[in-house]
Amino acid sequence: MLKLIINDKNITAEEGETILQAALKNNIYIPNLCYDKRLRPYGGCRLCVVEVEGQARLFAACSSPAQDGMNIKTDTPKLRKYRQTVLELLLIHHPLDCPVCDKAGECDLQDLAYEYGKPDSRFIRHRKASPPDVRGPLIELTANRCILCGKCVRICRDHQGRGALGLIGRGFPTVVQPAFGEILECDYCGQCVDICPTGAILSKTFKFKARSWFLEEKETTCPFCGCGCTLTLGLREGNILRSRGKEGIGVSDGNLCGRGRFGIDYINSEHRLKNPLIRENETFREVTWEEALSHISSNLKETINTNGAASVGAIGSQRCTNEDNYVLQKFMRNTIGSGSIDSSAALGYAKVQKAWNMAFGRNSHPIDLQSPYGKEILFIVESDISVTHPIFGLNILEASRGGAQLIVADSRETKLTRHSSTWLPIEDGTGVALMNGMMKVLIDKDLIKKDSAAGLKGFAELQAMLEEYTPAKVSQITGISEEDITAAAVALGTAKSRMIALSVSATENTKGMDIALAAANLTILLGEDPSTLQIPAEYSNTYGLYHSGVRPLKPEDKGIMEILYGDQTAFSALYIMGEDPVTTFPDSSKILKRLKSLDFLVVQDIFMTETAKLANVVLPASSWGEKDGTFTNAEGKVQKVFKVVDPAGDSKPDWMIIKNLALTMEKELGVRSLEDIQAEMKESQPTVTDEETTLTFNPAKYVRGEEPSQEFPFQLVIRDVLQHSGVTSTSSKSLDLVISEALLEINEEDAKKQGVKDNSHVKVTSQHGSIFLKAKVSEEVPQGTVFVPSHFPYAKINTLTHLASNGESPISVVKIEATLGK
Amino acid sequence: MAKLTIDDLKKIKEKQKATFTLREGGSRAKITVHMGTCGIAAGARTIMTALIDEITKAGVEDVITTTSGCAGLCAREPMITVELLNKAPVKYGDLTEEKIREIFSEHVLKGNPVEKYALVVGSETTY
Amino acid sequence: MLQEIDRVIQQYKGKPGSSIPVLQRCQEIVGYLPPEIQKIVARGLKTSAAEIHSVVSFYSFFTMKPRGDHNIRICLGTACYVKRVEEVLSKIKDNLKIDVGEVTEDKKFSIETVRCLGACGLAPVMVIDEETYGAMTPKKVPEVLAEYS
Amino acid sequence: MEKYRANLLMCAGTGCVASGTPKVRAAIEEELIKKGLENEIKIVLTGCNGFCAEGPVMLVYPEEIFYQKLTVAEVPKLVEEHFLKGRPYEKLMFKDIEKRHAIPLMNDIPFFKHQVLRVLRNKGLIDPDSIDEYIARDGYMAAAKALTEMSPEDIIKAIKDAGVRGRGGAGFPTGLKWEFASKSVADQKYMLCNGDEGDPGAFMDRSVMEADPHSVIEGMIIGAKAIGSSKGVIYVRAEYPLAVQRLQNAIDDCRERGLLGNDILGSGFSFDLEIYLGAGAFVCGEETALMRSIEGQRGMPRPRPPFPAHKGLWDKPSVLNNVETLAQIAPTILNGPEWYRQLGTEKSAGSKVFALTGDIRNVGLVEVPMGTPLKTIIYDIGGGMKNKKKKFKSVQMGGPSGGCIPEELIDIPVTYEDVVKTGAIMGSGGMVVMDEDTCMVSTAKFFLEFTADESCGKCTPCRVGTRVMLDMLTDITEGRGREGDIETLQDLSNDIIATSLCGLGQTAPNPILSTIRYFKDEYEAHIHQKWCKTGICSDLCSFEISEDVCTGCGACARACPQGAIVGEKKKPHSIIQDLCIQCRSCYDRCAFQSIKIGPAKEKDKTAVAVKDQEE
Repeated sequence: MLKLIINDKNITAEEGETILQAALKNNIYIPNLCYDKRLRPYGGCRLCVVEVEGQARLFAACSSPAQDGMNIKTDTPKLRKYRQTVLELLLIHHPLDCPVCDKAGECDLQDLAYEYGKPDSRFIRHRKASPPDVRGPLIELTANRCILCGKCVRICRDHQGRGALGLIGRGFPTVVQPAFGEILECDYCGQCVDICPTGAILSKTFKFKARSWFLEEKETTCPFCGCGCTLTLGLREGNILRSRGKEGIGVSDGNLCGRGRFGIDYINSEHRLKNPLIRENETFREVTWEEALSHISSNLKETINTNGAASVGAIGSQRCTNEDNYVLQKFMRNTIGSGSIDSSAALGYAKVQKAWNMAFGRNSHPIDLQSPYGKEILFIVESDISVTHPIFGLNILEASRGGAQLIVADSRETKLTRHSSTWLPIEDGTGVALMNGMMKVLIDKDLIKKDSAAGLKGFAELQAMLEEYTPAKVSQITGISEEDITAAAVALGTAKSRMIALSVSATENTKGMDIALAAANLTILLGEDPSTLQIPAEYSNTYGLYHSGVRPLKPEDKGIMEILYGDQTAFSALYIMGEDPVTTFPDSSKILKRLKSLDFLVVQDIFMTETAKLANVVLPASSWGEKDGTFTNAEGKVQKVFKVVDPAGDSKPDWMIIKNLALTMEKELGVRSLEDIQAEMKESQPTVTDEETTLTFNPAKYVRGEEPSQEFPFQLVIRDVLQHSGVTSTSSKSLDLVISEALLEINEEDAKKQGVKDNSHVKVTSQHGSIFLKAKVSEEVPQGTVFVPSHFPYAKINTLTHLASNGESPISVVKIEATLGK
Repeated sequence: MAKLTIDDLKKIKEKQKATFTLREGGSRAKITVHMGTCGIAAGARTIMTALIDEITKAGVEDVITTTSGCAGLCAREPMITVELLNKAPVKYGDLTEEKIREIFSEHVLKGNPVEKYALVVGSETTY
Repeated sequence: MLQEIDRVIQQYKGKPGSSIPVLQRCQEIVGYLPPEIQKIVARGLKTSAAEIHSVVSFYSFFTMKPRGDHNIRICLGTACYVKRVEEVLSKIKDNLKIDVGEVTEDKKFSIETVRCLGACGLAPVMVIDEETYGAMTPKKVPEVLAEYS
Repeated sequence: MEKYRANLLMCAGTGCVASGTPKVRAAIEEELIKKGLENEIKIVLTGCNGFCAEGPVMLVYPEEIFYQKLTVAEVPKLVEEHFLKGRPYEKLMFKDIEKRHAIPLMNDIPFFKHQVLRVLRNKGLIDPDSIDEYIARDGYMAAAKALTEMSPEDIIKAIKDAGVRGRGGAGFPTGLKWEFASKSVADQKYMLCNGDEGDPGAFMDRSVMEADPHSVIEGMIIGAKAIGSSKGVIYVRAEYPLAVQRLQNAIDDCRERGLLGNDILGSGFSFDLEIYLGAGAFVCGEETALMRSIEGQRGMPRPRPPFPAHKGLWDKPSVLNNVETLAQIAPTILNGPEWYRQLGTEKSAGSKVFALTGDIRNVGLVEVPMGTPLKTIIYDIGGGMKNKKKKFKSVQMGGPSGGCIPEELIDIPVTYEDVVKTGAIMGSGGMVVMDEDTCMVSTAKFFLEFTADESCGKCTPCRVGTRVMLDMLTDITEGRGREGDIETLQDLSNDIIATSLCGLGQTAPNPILSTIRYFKDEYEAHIHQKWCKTGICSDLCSFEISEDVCTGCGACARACPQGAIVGEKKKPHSIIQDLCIQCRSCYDRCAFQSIKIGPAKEKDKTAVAVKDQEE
């Protein structure tokens, strides 16, 4: 601990902290324009200069380390004069267009000019010749307002790992631009918008919407992925006008991805459901809530009477709040009397949960977003975490910049592979084989924690199973050389600390639970505890959904396999809340058939989804921003969401609809308010923090999915797209500007062979059906594999996929045909 | 090539000594061959060649050879002047290849002027 | 040409800090660094095009414009300045009817200015291709240029 | 080995090569063969001799005769006279202008006489491409000593005791720099050499790298041992192709001989180095910027701390030394600190190489003991003004970071301390001599043009400040100067110095401050009277012929491109002011100094336009 004096105030600082950091921590403001705690000190703006007693030269507070005994003055007449000069120089070419600049009112440059500036300048007419502004969707850069602090360039390159912007030129004529002044093509995370200290970089969606001083800011939790970032929403007259990150708040600590920053406008979509609808023949009729609920009530009652309560099933939602999900399952179990409730998590996260339970004997598995830090080695298996969990991805990148070795096994080039120390470009879906091979190497080289591992249940079986996973064989399966497999294993084995991470998506293509088991085996073999393995829950409330009881709990409860894919028509009625199985679940033709065969289908959602179109009754739910409640992020952290705007139309929070429905069905749930629900949930859910750990090895064999054949020569892999999360984001007008349709990514060589041109349409056919997509020729994807996202309802990607009887969704093989014309 | 040792460095330095005696000075003996038109006509070139040959053979490093114009005694060409350090220069005339080899071994190497061929002791500088 | 560039990239791939040598070699091969080449380099070195462009635009050695068959470099160092290299420069500009950084219409000549060439003893100095011309005067300009046409 | 009776050391430095060394060499070779002398006389190409303005130059051993301004045409005569007949050829010798006689011996030429050669010990004496010749001159003996007999502490102590200071500019004690890096603990450290000589008007580093590349490498090996580094980089300007070639050749030879690589000289110490080409950015002379450049980034400086000795190249402890500094290391190690201190002053020990350029007679490279009076360098070595009729006005030292030293301070001894007191800096040692025809405002503007252009753009004061000052100076030189400009310039200069990130910005205003300090009257004349008395600022002057001096020779009229000078033969001429474009041709041409420069005059500008149209 260092002791120093700033402005006659005694303060303490940590070793390694800069003067500026120490000052800010003690609420002493030192002017700065190029500092951001996420970035390496830059020392460019020179506003943070301070005087240190006994030193003739000035110290730049942002880059000078605090030293014991320093006596610092941050605001003396001399410093004021220097700052005045620096600002005078900056303002020579910064246009004084504050009246039409959205930044005004929260602009660092404006504030400093106000504080230090003099009304007149000694220098005249030395304005920079107007360089061209930067064009691109969502983000706009007005070059003349730029003061070249370089924050945007640095956050994009050094923090986001993207490098879409560069300082182009040298000296005074330098400008910030994408390469060659072309259209900005980037992650569209918008971090540059938040970090810009002037109005140079602005969000286009917010442009000319409101003066900052009229904005009311409210914090809430992001509705997209499992990171659970805190959004600071800017509101005016009941509308969300923007979303930004704020340093020091929430798990994201100021960081946001493009979804959280731009994607939340989906709640303003014109496709929002505003009134309850009842199907009449082929059309829907708008009805009152009373009519809708009594219609549902009588139909459900009739189904129960005719086919029994067990013939009613329900699907909950990873995007609805804990309260919504809790009430839904309570409604099913109490009011209907059926435990057959499940969710899409069954196809992903639930499998991880199960594997977790088998390997570690624990029921809950929170991750830690901070886990990459301080680790010597980070091993990522078949997971594009920067896309699925952007903020977790940022931490991985930052840890690797901090010296951690990053080994990424992935079939295609991703941001993580680009920043990795080792990229193992494996055949898609062979992660289990790779890890088995690595385990064999570890055992053979005696790099495992023998004393702890050998005594564990399943060790002998594991060892026996691994016999066949020689580097030679694994090399054949994965396409990675024996040396690389061995080297990766040895690196992992000899490291002092490690993190192994995968995303839930890795479990969705064939590997299912096995990849989680393999990763768990590897973890245990290395003598690590469960926290080494990080598999984050997918969506904003996947974790909470699982723990609020939306899954089969008793043996007689049916799960998603029976509800949607089962061959016997055991179900006559379904209640679907906030889910669109037709679009997002594999093998959509099967699902369509099932849903059409039902006697009664209720869909409660915020949009008229593909699934809702098949419903007998469609109920308009309030979106995430229109209701109070809680989400539980992947870390198991329960975070509040708030009603920040009025509900669309006559929509209501999901929990309230169900509560009302129970009321209509004359079987009250016993909860009248959110507080009631929360209190009850607290009581019913035991705290899971101090669970015992029981380690077990569960040998997981590599199972090949469908083999490409002459007829279907390509593997089809479903991947997430950075700008989207599930289907809700596809209703965001903003994100639509970046990516508005499902693109089939295909390798250059393959494209050439198939006669496919970039941006042309192709027909994709599997054994299950065919669809038309636009092709994107990419150098990032390997030969023999094509990639598609499942987010876009119109693309009907799941026409091509199927689900195996064990609940795994094997890799599909497809053929690609170029279509004539465009 | 093999890696050098410190001894090798010293050997290289020794080997190069002659060249640098030439460039840096520090010579013990200086032999001036008078190469005026007359000298050349009388065979000064042969003398020069023989001289260089002798120096090379003897492996001495502190003897330098230079030329000068006509010494004024054209009748006695070819002529040379031998100057040993701190000694008066000695001029030899009517030289032949045999004579120059003898002068080299006796005077230059051993320090005993060969009086039978000597013309003068003491002379003007080369320029 | 692209193969050659690819060879250069392969040679330096994975070696940290190789963007400048790679770009130097590419410029030798192509003569200048158009965006397409920079994009190839960026991909090859696992960095972004903006990063490569920002490096290219920082160093005066790199050029994104094609040069003439003969590139004239005028030294603007102090010694040359004191000896009025400006006059030589303006004479060359007049003669070729182009400005610094431009190429003559017949693509024969281009003019660049450079900071000190370190040949101050010969000031004012200019270099055409690899040939150095010292003690230049406006008068000598036409005859020197004539050597190249 | 073959024996030669004579060695011809021809300078193959950039300057002499440009002046024709290759052609002359070919001619001499041909001529020697013709005369049958090819086995007796050896031609050696050396690095820069230093006397660049007289090139191509050649030194003939053993007689030590210095020939200059060689031409192909003179070669047959030279060979015949000197090499065949032994009569040194006076026509090509250096002539003493005063006495009008030739000076045959190099060391009798004043330019060389006052010099002491330490850094330049091998200049013009060895073939830079021959490692054997370097070894013959005690080469690598210091490295041998350092690697086998000395501990890192011993080496550092020797360098500290000697008082070696960095010759790149600021004069930071080299031993101290090494000590810091030596004490840093890391798995890798870097020994770097700064060959990105950037100061316009300085070329000593180029010369050393060209003439004696091994001296730099040897210095780096010793430094590497001192700090515990196994990897080195020499960062050289791409504009120095010859230096790069010679260094590369030297490195290859060293590797082949085991002087670089593993287990050097059997000492167990390993070190290797590579050359990295700069890509043309002056700011890369700044150490943190240079390191960024090696990392493949824009060469933008980083704030210090952390200092490179702790976090330098690739965030590893690194030492960056300038070429000239490194070239002094070997003899200092070999001969000891006392030897080093024999020259120079207490605080500025040793010798320093200066590049003498500008309006001076003997342009070239000189090495003198520290503390030598400026006057000795300019007059005794430099031979005074090139144009004897012109008066000395000022000498610019330290390049764009330095300042102009006026005539009244010409007696100062050249040491770090004394130069700084004048407002200039030692810098890398460029000395640009300016005579009375130099406009000091324009000179300041020239340097600002340079720094504004070379500013990396990272920090505000340098990026915008240099531009603003340049604009102001441009205004002043073009007649738009305003009351208060001088004060604003001074004020702004001080703010920029105080707040800039790196040395470039912190020193960029020096040329302005020093010219204002010594030549304020010129600024005032420019601003208030719109008068540039040197006639350099063409908008701020007018030319007139003093009738009482003019002889009517007509030279000016012939020189005038505008035909603005009229007059009868043998009678005083006069200038038609409306036509005059202030090109200064008449002034330069007049042998009688009859042209006077006065303040700008109001004139009918259409006259010139009309005239232009007529043509």
